[in-house]
Parts: sequence; C-alpha cells; structure tokens
Amino acid sequence: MDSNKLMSMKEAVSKSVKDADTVYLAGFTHMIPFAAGHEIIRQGRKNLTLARATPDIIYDQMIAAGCAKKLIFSYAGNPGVGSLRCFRRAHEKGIPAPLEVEEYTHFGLSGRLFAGATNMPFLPMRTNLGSGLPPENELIRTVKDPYTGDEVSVVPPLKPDVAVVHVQRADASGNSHIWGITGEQKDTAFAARKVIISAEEIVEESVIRSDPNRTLVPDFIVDSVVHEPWCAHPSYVQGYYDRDNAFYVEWDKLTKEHESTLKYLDEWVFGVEDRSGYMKKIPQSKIDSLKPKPALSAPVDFGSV
Amino acid sequence: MDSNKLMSMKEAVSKSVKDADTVYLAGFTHMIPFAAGHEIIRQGRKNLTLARATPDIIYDQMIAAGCAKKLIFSYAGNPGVGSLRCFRRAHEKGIPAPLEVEEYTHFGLSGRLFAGATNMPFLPMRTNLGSGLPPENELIRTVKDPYTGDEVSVVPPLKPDVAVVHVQRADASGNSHIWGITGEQKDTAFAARKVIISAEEIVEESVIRSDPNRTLVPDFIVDSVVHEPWCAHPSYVQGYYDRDNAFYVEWDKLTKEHESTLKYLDEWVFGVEDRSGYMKKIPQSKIDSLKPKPALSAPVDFGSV
Amino acid sequence: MGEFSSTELMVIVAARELRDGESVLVGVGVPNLAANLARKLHAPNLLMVYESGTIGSNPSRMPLSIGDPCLVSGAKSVCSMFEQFAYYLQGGRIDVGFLGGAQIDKYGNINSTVIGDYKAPKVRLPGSGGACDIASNVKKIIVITPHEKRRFVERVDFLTSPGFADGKDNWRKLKLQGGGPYAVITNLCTFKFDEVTGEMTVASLHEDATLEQVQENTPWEVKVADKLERTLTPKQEEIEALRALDPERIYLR
Amino acid sequence: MGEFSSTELMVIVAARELRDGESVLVGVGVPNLAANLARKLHAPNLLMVYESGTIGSNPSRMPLSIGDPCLVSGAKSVCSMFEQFAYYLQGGRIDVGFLGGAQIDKYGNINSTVIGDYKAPKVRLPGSGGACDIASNVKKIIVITPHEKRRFVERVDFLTSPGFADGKDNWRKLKLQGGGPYAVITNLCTFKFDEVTGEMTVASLHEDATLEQVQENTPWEVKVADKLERTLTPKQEEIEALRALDPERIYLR
Repeated sequence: MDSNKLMSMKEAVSKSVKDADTVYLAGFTHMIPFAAGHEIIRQGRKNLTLARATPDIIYDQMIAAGCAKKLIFSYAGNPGVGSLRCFRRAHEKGIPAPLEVEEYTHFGLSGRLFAGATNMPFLPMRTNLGSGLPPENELIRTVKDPYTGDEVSVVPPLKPDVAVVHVQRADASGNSHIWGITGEQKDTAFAARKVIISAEEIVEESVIRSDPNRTLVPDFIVDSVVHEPWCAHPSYVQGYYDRDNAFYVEWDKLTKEHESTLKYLDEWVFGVEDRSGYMKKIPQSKIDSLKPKPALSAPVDFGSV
Repeated sequence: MDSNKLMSMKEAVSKSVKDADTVYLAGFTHMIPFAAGHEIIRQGRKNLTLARATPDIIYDQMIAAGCAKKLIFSYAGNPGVGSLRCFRRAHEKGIPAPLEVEEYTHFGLSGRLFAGATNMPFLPMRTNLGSGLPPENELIRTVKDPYTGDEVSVVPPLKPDVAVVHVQRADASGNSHIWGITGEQKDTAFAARKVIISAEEIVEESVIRSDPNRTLVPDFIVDSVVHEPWCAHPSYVQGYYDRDNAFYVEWDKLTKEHESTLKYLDEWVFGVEDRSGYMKKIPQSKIDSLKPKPALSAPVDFGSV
Repeated sequence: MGEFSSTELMVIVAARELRDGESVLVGVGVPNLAANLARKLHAPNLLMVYESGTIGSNPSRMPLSIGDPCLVSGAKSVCSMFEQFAYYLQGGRIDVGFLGGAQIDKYGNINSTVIGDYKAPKVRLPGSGGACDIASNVKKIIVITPHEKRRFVERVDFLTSPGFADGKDNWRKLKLQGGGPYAVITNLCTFKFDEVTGEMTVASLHEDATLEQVQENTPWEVKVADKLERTLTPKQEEIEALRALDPERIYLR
Repeated sequence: MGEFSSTELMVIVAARELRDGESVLVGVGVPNLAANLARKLHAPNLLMVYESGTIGSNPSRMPLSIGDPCLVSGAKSVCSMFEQFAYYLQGGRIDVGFLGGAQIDKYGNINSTVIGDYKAPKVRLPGSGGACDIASNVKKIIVITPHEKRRFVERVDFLTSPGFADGKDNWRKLKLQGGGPYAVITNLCTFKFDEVTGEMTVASLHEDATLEQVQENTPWEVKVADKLERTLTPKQEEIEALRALDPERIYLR
C-alpha cells in the first residue's frame, strides 16, 4: 500500500475512469467535484453510466459532451433554478445521443449506495409502495416481511466502478475529513471499486489523527488523492466558498441550445488545461465574494491515558 | 417542547423507567452509564428486560440486585477480565432469580438497534448462517433474496422502552456531542421510546451549534437531561477519565458469592444518595490518576456566508 | 387582493398550519418561507429539517439549494443523506412535510416526474427526489400550489408521490406509516381531506374567492366541507414578517 | 522451550502470518500483541481495526478492553459499532480476523457460547460477540489456542462461529463471503486447512514438538500436510520486540 497517493486530476482520471464505467461523483448539491467531471470530458470518456442523486449542472455538462449512455438518479433539476436542459434534450430528443434513465426516490438511491457500501444483499425500505416508480424500474422489488407478512419494497446494492469524492481536507494517503452536509460521500466511497479523493487542502496525517471521528473516508479504500482547490466551483464547500449562484442561473440560459452549450464547454472545459487554468479565468473579485467568514468549531478532547 | 430538560438522575429514572420495561444503557465498553444503573437499582425496579451488546459490570450488578427477568445481549463477559459471575449465577443457577436470555452476534444486536432506530421492517445481514444461534432464537429468521434467490439471515428492529445514553457534553435541551468510540449510542437513542441523556458537562447551545456534525443525538428525541460528571466510572470516557481497571479486576473477586455481591451493593449503591455521594467515597488520588492528558482536535471551519 | 400577492397569501396560510414543537421537513423556496415565518410568529420551537441532513437549521439567508452550507452553520445536528431518510423520515420522526408538483389529483396524489408518457415524455420533470419518501412517512403532507386547471387533474400522468391512492380504503392496504395528505393550499382556498373517503374537500375560502371560482379551476366536482370557513385575511404583522424573510423577493414574486 | 514461553511462541508465529498492507480485525489480548508485533517487524502498514469501530489505531498501551479510548487517540478513523460491522466486516474490507474460543473442531468451527447444553449450561461462556460475524466475513480466520484436549474436540458443544461447517462442500452452500479458517496456531504446531475437504492439517511443527504429541492432544486422527515444515525458532529480535509491547506481562504469562 503506497501511503503517498498524490497525483493530478488528469492522472487520477486517466488511471481510474474507463469507457463504459459506472461513475459516481458524490455531493448532495454541496462539494460537487466539478473539476473531475471536466477532466472526464476532456479525456473524452464514452458510454459512461452516470450515477448521482442530483445530477446537477456537472452531469448536464457531461451529458452534453456525449460522455453518458445512461443516468441513474433521483432528482434531475437545476437546484433552486429549474430544469437541466441538456439532460432533458438527451432524454426527450436524443441530442447529442439517447439517454437511458434508471430512477429512484432519494431514499431509494441513497439506500442503494448504503447497501453497496455495506455489501447488504438488499435494503428493505418504507417507500415506493403506491408510487409509479417501481413499475418503471424492475430493480425495485418486494419481499414478504418474515415478521408481519406485509409486502416490503427493497432495492439492490449499487457499486459504482469509480467514485470521486471531494473533501475539505485529506492527508496524502487519503484519510479524509468531511464536514457540513456530508450527503452520500461516505457511502459512495465505500460502495465503489475505485476511489478518487480530491481535497481543498492536503494536511499532515497528524491533523487527521487529531480527530478520527471526522474521518469519513479512511485511506485504505482510496486509490488516488488529488489536491484540487476550488474543485467544486460553482457549487459550495462549507468553510471554503459559497455557491456561485449567478452561474447556476446563467446555466439555464447558456444551455437553451445544444450549440450554445458546446460553446461553453469549448471555452471552460476544453479551453483550459486543468482546474487552475479554469480558476484563472474567473475574476478575483468574484472569487473574493464567495469566501465566507470563518466560524470555527469548538474543540473536543481526545485524550485517553 | 420544553427546552430545559435538566433534572437529577433520580427524577429522570423515576419519570421514565417503569417495572417490566425494556431498558438499554448504551456504551460499547466506553461511556457506560453506571450512575443510571445504580439509580434503577436504588429505586427497586423489577422484571426489566435488560438489553446491551456487552452487559458488562453494570448489568451484572442489576441482575444481582434482582431488577432483571431477561437479558438481550451479544457478549456477556467482564471485558478484559473474564466472566460476569452474577449473570452466570442467575442464568445457570437461578440466583437470585432465573434469567431468560435472548442472544445475538454483535452485528445482529447492533443491527437490531439500527433497524429500530431507522424503523426498518427488518435487516438482512451476512452473518448467522451456519451458526448455532438461529436455532436457539426464533427472532433470527431468513428471507429469500429477490435478486439472487439466496437465503439471507434477517433480524427484526429492537425498540427499547427507555434508553440511557451518556455523552461528553450536551446542552440543557439534550443536543449531545459524542466522540471517541461512539458505539451504539446514536442508534439506541433513536430506537428508544424515551431517552435519558446524562452528560459529563452541560454547555451552552452555541457550543453544540458550533459543530453540528458532532451532534449524534438531537434534542427533540430526548426526554430528560442529567448533568452527571463521572457517571461512567468505573468505565472510561474519552477526554475525561480512564477506566478504573483495578475495579474491573476486583469485581471478579467481589462477586464470587451472591452474598459478597450484595455487600458491595449495600455499600456503594444503597449506601449512597446519588453519584456525587458515590464519588465522595473514592480517594482523590484514585480520581486524579484516572485523568488523561489533553489532546485537542484540530478545529474546522463551519463558515458559510 | 390588494396589499399582498397570491404567493404571500399562500405562504401565510401555510405558516398558520404549523404548530409549535412540530418537526417539519422543509424544501427550498416557498415551504422554507412558510416554516421560517411560523417560527417567527407562533412556533418558535418549530424544528426545521432539510432532506440534505440538517436538523434544527437556522439559516442566515434564503438557502440557494437544499445543500446550502447556511443550513449547517449554527444547526443543531447534521447527518448523511441516507441517515436523514432512514433515521428521521422512515424513523417516523417528522410531523409535517411540504410537497409540490406539476399535477395533483383529488386524492392528493402528486406528479413531479413527467408530463406525457414515462417512456416518451412530453416534458421530463426533475422526478421524486425525496417527495415520495416524504409522502410515505410524514404525519401530515401539506401542498402549496397555484390553483390552475393544468395542475389540478382528474388523473396524474405519473404518480410520483402517493396521496390517498384511489381512495382511503386502498391507501390503507399500502400500510404506509405516514398520515397522508393533510392540506392543499392554493391562491383560492385551503383543501383538507375527507376522513372516510380521503377526497380533497374545500375547507376554507381565501379573501373574496368563491366556490364557483374553485370549481371552475378544478376539473372534478369539488366536495365542500360541512362547515365551510372563510380564511382570515393576512395581518399586517404576518405580511411584514414574511417580507423581511425574502427582502430580495426571490420567491415572493 | 527455554528462552520464551509458549504464549510468546504462539504470538510470534501468528505475527509472521500477517502481511504488510493487510487489514486485521484485532481483539484485545494475544491477537492485539500479534498484530502490534507484526507492525513493528515486517508489516508497518498493517491496518489495525477493532470491533469497537476504530480504524488504524495506534494504541499507546495494551488496550484494557475493545472500547479503550487509547484505540481512538491518534487513530485514522472511528465509526459506530453497527457501522464497523456493516461497512468494514460485511463490506468485505477486512483481510484477517483473529478468533479464540473454548472449543474448536477439525473443520475450524468454534464454540465460545456454552459448555454443556444451551438451555441448561454447565458453563455459560460470554457468547459470540463479533466472532460469528468475523468468521463469516473475513478472508482469513486465524485462531491462537493452547493445544489441549478439552479445546480440540470431535464436535463443539455449540457452534458459535462457523469454520468449514462439516466439510467444505456444505460450507460453500452457506455462501458466506469470508474465506473461512486459514490457520490454527497452538503451542505445538500450526494447522492449515485442506483446500478440498476443509479439514485441519498439521502444516508446521514448532520447536521440538512431535506429530505424536500433536496426535495425543487431538481427539481425531490428525491429517498431516504433504510437506510438513519445521517452524523457525523465534529470533531474539522477535522476542525482544514482543516483550516491549507488554512490559507488565499482562498477557505474556
């Protein structure tokens, strides 16, 4: 086990993401690893099955770029704004290519990840019954409760080939502190066969070990570690930056046509080398405006003997 | 909802614990709420079903005192020392009264609590098959996996009537920060109908709200809050005190006979008013020797806008 | 309605339905305003829970999305997405959930998935998100929606989130732990649900709205409660408190 | 055996079975010594996991119990008890697990529950704890046990933790994800398991122990590996490193 797994996003994607993989970029509208999505687009991956509870703008971009053949999801909207136009264009009209969908409720999809992470054979849950979703998705099944005799809805584990999980801080071997809205980050990392961690900051192992309860992803399930500040822009990272909400609103206009979307990708994805190239295109005043005032946690004492 | 739930352990036990209840004192050999067990003994509760993964010394005492009719557990030993003699005397010889047992593996019991906490109909798990436990416990059943056709072991939810959860710090309404070995504390609180929180320290709500990821138990599921320093002695509390290991070793000798056990209870449980009375009997030099050197966590930034 | 918009009216009426001490699963936008308004007015101990896993949030601004870090800063507790659905919703810990959607039928079934056919959609909507999970597990579902004919339909194109199915008898057979739909609040009236049949019933008319107006905008023959009430006009205090919550009028259009 | 006790011998032999980079579910006592010894000698990247939910522990003393806070101070990660069993063990993330027990049979089935009848026990033992879960889910089970006739039995009184059931064919039908028993280390020898039948087989004799001694202390006719080995005598370096781990000789009696 190599304890230093630091590499660039380019290397990490090249090493771990193959055509036709099932890919899960984690983050429940918080800490979305945009930089990883852009790198996957730049490297021209095809026929991916993209899984995410909330596809958000990042999957809209990957769909427009032609990376995806299928979407596994639970809420395909532009959060707080409206539709994801590229997703709709692909699914409704086959532009740039037809997009298959496999759809769950949030509980169903996060439950599939939990079952994947914990290798449960299947997960019984109090949802789905009475909804129109199960008839459209043959993976949502029922079993008979051996205690009550009732019919219970179940979902199978989801085990992506690759997960990308963005975190606030990690050490060089991948032990990761995550706070704020922790979404499906831990479950995605444990469910996946290969894990790429991208981090706002790389810290000494001693910082991680000073607070092991905060470590949601331990290094031994991590394959690559990428130091990628601002990885999640235009989404937010607790303690680091706010959402660039103007961009979320603008995306709705940028994507009115497939052609205008490609123009955006040409400039902001293909037109830059990497995330630092992308950030150089953003005015400093905008960057400054996204930085929050600090609000430090009260420390706790991990002393034992 | 009363936001100040502070009361004495005497009041909390009197209000929440009834004869014949199923009681779960949480803590996986760490942060065991001994003070609550002692108060239940002092108040003479009878016919309790005692549930705990590791009954430990506290349930040995409650069994010797005649509080229990049944034990739900997964490992009935004196951790690091050997047997629980009072448990064995009750179960093997009916002294002071016969003790029914309902037994699981650790995964099975913690799984029952998790299912209780999350109100899952039942929990499928990769254990139990091939073991002699299921034939002796009709609550461990099987279902057919609707994806593979395999037989899968399942356990039902466990929903205790009362949970006592000891924590490092809580506010007056019961929001609780827990760190170190978090065991089954969260699951026990969520699974139970009534929750008593006991805390080493009562802190301002602002301390809790400075680090919401650390809050494993939110106030709205809490009924009573007890400020009870040293509640867990002779077990340990991360950052507060070490285990009084000499006592764990001594317990093995103290309990050689039922009579010698009762003598202990007379002096240390019935002979004191409350936990502070109990602590007054312990030499200051012993107390000092149990205090750890501080090891503070690195802070994190919860700033947003 | 002179001094307040129809959105303001709906938010104020919704806020009044919330009781102090209840736990509410809040969405962004209008439900967020209703919950925050109730907290300021008559329900200071209302517990605000978001499906992103934040408990007891105290947001310093209108959250931009369900995952806004402002829902975490100063919150009581935060857990993962799966834990939110498992411990809180499935755990039966949530009293009230707000839902919206493109279509609703007379039993409170909601469509937020697709207009047209599922496999060949005319308009693909975002989908359930947590809506079906909320509908299945909270004690009271409250829906806030403009009263338009395209939204109130005989039969939803797709049943995303169950209301009382095709009537309360069949709904009971589903054995959902939730209490089902509780109120539908429109710009014209508040519907509640018949205890026996589970059918939507006009309980209270807002301002100068008439039963005729309600019927005109509802494609089925509307049932009316035995004691039809007249909704109290929003008070100045309510309007001012509400506007202070959304000073940039992002949602109060 | 002059310069080291039989416990020291067993711990040293067990430590040698651990590979660098493996994840090991460690119990307190002797397994904890073996894992820590391996880490000091040839496996610096051995990941120590405890069933109390600590990952990558770095204990400053011999832990007093599985819940000792010294397993947390300076650890890589900590999770709840259920999470440990769900994410790590059931998750298939653990390579090696140590088990012990009062009785073991020739297929590596272990009893740590009861001597005598379950319903009318002669001696009630602590029970499974995590043992059955570990046995069902780790890639390699290692057992360290004194070689005594009362421990090696034809048939365990109670089957707490499955080894290869009553032979590998029937074990396969259980579809456990774990790899089953890997080694049983006694004061006389190391047993491994026949790849076809799953039966315990003498793989290596320690020091001056003989097959006759092994047979005398084992109630069934022992199988012997085709290439029977002689265990390397503990080196001074191994003995010293081990004794430094338990200076008060709590476990190294």
